[in-house]
Amino acid sequence: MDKTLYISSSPHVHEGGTTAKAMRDVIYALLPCVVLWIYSFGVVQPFIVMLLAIAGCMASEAAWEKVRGLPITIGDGSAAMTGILLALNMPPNSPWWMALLGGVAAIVIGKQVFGGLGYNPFNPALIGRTVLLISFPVQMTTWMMPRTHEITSATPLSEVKMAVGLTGAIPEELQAQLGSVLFGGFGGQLGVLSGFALLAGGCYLIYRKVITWHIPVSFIGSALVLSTIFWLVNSSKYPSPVFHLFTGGLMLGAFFMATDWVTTPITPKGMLIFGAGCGILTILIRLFGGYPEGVAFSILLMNSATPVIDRLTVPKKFGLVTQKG
Amino acid sequence: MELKTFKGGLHPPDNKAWSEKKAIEVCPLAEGDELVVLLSQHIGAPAEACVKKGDTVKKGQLIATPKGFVSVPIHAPTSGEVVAVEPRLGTAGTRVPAVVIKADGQDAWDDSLAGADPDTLTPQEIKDRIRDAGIVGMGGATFPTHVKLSPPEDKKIDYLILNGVECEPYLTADHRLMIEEPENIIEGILIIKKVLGVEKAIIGIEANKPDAIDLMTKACAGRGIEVGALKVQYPQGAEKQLIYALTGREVPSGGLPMDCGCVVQNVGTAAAINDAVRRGIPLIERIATVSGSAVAEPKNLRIKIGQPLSKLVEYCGGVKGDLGKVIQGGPMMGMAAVSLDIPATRGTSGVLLFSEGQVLKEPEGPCVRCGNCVRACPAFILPTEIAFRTRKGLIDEAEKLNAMDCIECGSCTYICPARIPLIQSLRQAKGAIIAKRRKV
Amino acid sequence: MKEISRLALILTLITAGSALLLAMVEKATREPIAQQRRLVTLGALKAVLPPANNSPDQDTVSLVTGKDSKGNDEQTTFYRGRKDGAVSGVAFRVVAPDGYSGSIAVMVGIEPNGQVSGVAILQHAETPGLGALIEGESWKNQFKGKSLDNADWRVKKDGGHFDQITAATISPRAVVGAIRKGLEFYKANKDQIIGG
Amino acid sequence: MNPVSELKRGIWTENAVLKLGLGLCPALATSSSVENGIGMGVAATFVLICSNVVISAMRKIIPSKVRIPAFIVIIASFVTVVDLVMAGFLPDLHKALGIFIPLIVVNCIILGRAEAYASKNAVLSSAVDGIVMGIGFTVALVAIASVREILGNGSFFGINILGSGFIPMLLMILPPGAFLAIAFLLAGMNQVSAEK
Repeated sequence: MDKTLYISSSPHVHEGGTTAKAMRDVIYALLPCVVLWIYSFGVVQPFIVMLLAIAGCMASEAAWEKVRGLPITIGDGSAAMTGILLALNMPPNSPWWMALLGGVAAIVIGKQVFGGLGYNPFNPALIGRTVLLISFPVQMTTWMMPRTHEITSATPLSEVKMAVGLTGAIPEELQAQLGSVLFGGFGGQLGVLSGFALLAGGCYLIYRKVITWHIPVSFIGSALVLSTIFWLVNSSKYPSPVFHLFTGGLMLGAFFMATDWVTTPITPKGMLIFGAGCGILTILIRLFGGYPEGVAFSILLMNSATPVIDRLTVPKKFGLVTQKG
Repeated sequence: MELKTFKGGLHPPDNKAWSEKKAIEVCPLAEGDELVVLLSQHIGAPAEACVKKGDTVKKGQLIATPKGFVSVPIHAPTSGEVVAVEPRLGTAGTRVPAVVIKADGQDAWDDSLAGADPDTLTPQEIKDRIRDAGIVGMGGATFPTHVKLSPPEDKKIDYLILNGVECEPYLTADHRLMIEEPENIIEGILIIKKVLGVEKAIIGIEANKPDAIDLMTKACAGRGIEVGALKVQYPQGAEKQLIYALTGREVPSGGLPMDCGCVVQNVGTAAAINDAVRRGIPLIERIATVSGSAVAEPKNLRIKIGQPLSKLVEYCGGVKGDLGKVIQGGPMMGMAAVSLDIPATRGTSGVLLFSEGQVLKEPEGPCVRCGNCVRACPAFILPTEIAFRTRKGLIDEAEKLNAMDCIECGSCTYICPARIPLIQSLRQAKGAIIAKRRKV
Repeated sequence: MKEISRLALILTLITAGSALLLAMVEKATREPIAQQRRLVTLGALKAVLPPANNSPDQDTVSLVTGKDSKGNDEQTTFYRGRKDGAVSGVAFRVVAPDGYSGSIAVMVGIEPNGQVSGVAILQHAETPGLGALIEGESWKNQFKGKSLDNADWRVKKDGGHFDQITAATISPRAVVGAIRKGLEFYKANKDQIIGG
Repeated sequence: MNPVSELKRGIWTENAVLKLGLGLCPALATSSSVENGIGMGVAATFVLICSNVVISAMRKIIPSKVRIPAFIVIIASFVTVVDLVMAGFLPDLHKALGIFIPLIVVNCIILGRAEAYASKNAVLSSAVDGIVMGIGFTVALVAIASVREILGNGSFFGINILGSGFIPMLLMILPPGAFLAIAFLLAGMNQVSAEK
């Protein structure tokens, strides 16, 4: 035989998936929400923010890898995905340079300093957001109303926090107004519409087997249960579970950020613990913490607990179950 | 009917349609063809040649004797002249001892072979016949069958499990055997039942072979053999997973099937046992599927042990297109062959010819901790964590993470989006752990 | 034994040498340090009090203004600024315990009629660039001329009269609250403070 | 002894903070502005030179069994001198550096040089070592502080250099910014050294 054959260890077939394909799926899943977000907040400015966040991520990843003499990996789409998630976590009316800087911070501080994709302990997009939030609190809390595009710093969560902090209860006019949150009647909020866009995206990812149901279900479920308990105890002080679910970044966090492969547990049981931790921390931070919104912090906190969770949830190996039959 | 299955695993496209409707054909042997019979075709000590160059042998004549308990004899697959007793190229690409026979075209049987009625034999006599016929596990693992049929006195065997799962993609040899020779299999099963003294026997067949399920169910009716339909899921045919699916029992970690009262035999092995006991025919032939995108006409063949793979392929119309890889066995667990010139062995359940385009060349990326391997692993271990530690040389930690429980099914590597050859690291870890245990 | 004595002796000598050096330096810096401390207080007093021609830090009265966590009395020193003998203003230190990161110490100057004459931030650990903006001149100046009667002592976000700082409402809220409490104490104890 | 190569040793090849990883605590804490950085650097340098000289001079007298307590006493004395002098004459800087002046006592650079160099070398070379190491420490502090002050406050040495339109990146003058600045300087320095 003249022909040289390939020799390799089994298996000789592959399911066909690649990391890049999965990243692309995540980006597709985010598209409905991205389009809705750009359209609702005035097209031009949010579009620029989105574009520059992505550009910041991709450019800094390429530049870092070039300097370090590593293979350039921006083709795998993970940097672009980080950029999109970062933009969705910023006010759509952010200044352009903030989007760019956030992208750089997300990739450099959140990912590359740890060794690049697969080695970062924290979700890069949330690191980018946190850097921006600490650095530019004024700009990061100046939101825009959907459709009317009126500039405000009042997100529904901060309104509630403020009112409860001052008077110990949610005033009635605010209580009534909170209903409109579902239709995007508040700063930075798209309400139910984006909730469904994210839900659809999340379902697509589960269908494509990019993510499993464990984290979203336990995240949303635990947030729902905990907020319902508080609401039943004192509905004048604690807002309703529906309000919690459709405000802030809960849906985005549950489907797209708490499900980040790299920074979350690998065992199904660990995923359930992770999601539940995120949900509980989110509600606790929202109700009792210093910040009005807790999704980002709860995910980052649970990210840091991931190695411990993984260690504690090593599955019971086959052959240890007591005999039956 | 609810299909039984195990936990974990995955479902690769089975690609069986290419050959599952093809009746078994005999791969012809012409005068002058050389058969290279390797002396190490089974797990355990290699056999020792008992013929020399220039000897004339008859079909079925003993040409190599076993060395030790876990070893089997080897027989001449046809009549002819021994032209060489020397190392020849084996599957792994290394030269291994072999007896080369030049066929005389007569295919004349050795006269001394004689069948017997199993009813008149004691279990020990049956076992001796099985060993003397050189029967090994026909699923591909080639473990000497008489060893498996000799559980220690204190192990009570409740179930005989027959493996007709054939969960490997492409392969249809067992499927065809079940359809074409159900009686041969069933009689073999009855013999094994007698040897082991068990009441219950179950044949496990995957649901993608409905014709085989139907046929076997009908044929087994009233003969003390059940047929269990199984969900199509890889690795359904792995011993431990098959036992779990059919009986709900788990083989204890580090133990053997007999530790939970089961013995597993391949359906092909059952047929071979029947041939050996009833007719005195040693293991010199087997059924193999020749398939894959780079073969002209996929077929199921009855081949002689020692025929070069090239002959098999030639009979199937030769290579089609751009050949990239040759696999002996299935695509999930089979071995890549260095060339088509190597001989078929007792473990050759299939010969798969992959085109250049089917060869996996995607470079390895960093682990992104997606957890796919964890969910796919039927042994419930953490492949990526073990592989990571093995690569860092942390063998003790790999051992603590149950690396030894890996059954090397390849599911983790099949599903890994980062294309990390996890199973190689797992094999490395197992090797290192065994070496370490020996040292202690 | 001999070895230990030797070690002890040498260490003693080194320590004695150090003590001597420190004694000398302490003597030399005692006066400048006291001077500096006084200057700090004086500077703050000067910034918050209406024009005065006495030395306010010499003209003080101490009153019990509350209890600390152990139940002991807490004393506050009131500095009186005089213009030609008459009290032109009183300054004292108020502490806002509810700053964003720890307590904020504020020097408040009050004219006899209860109007604020000036505010100085003595000590704080607020976030630089955010809460720390309470040190800004324009922010501090908004209190001038305000009294309990002519202003609602809350930040605007809470419905009052005073500017908060965007994204850092906590620090201004704390300072405004502390000044209000100071004003209330002054109002209640005005006679003692000015007269005593 | 070549002064240029000695200087290079202190600033680059054996830079206490960025190469040896010593004195990280003060480097993180007092580098929020260039002014503070220089103040800390100079204070530490002064202590370093004095303690190096004294320890070197007494190296034959101090028994090795009690050398650490002896070194600490000597270092602590000089730190107290710096503390008092600064309180008396540079009150603003003293206030800004706060607790970190007394903490110079446990700055590993100083004890490290006493142990590794001054106790084994002559007075003159110990003095030079103190000078170059102190300069290296100061340079490192200024480098870290420059990054932090420019990005975090838009100013350099207290002078606004980036214009009023610049929105400072608060993170950089907060503690995490110190870690980031020091980490990237350290990494950059290693990268440059590795390329050479």
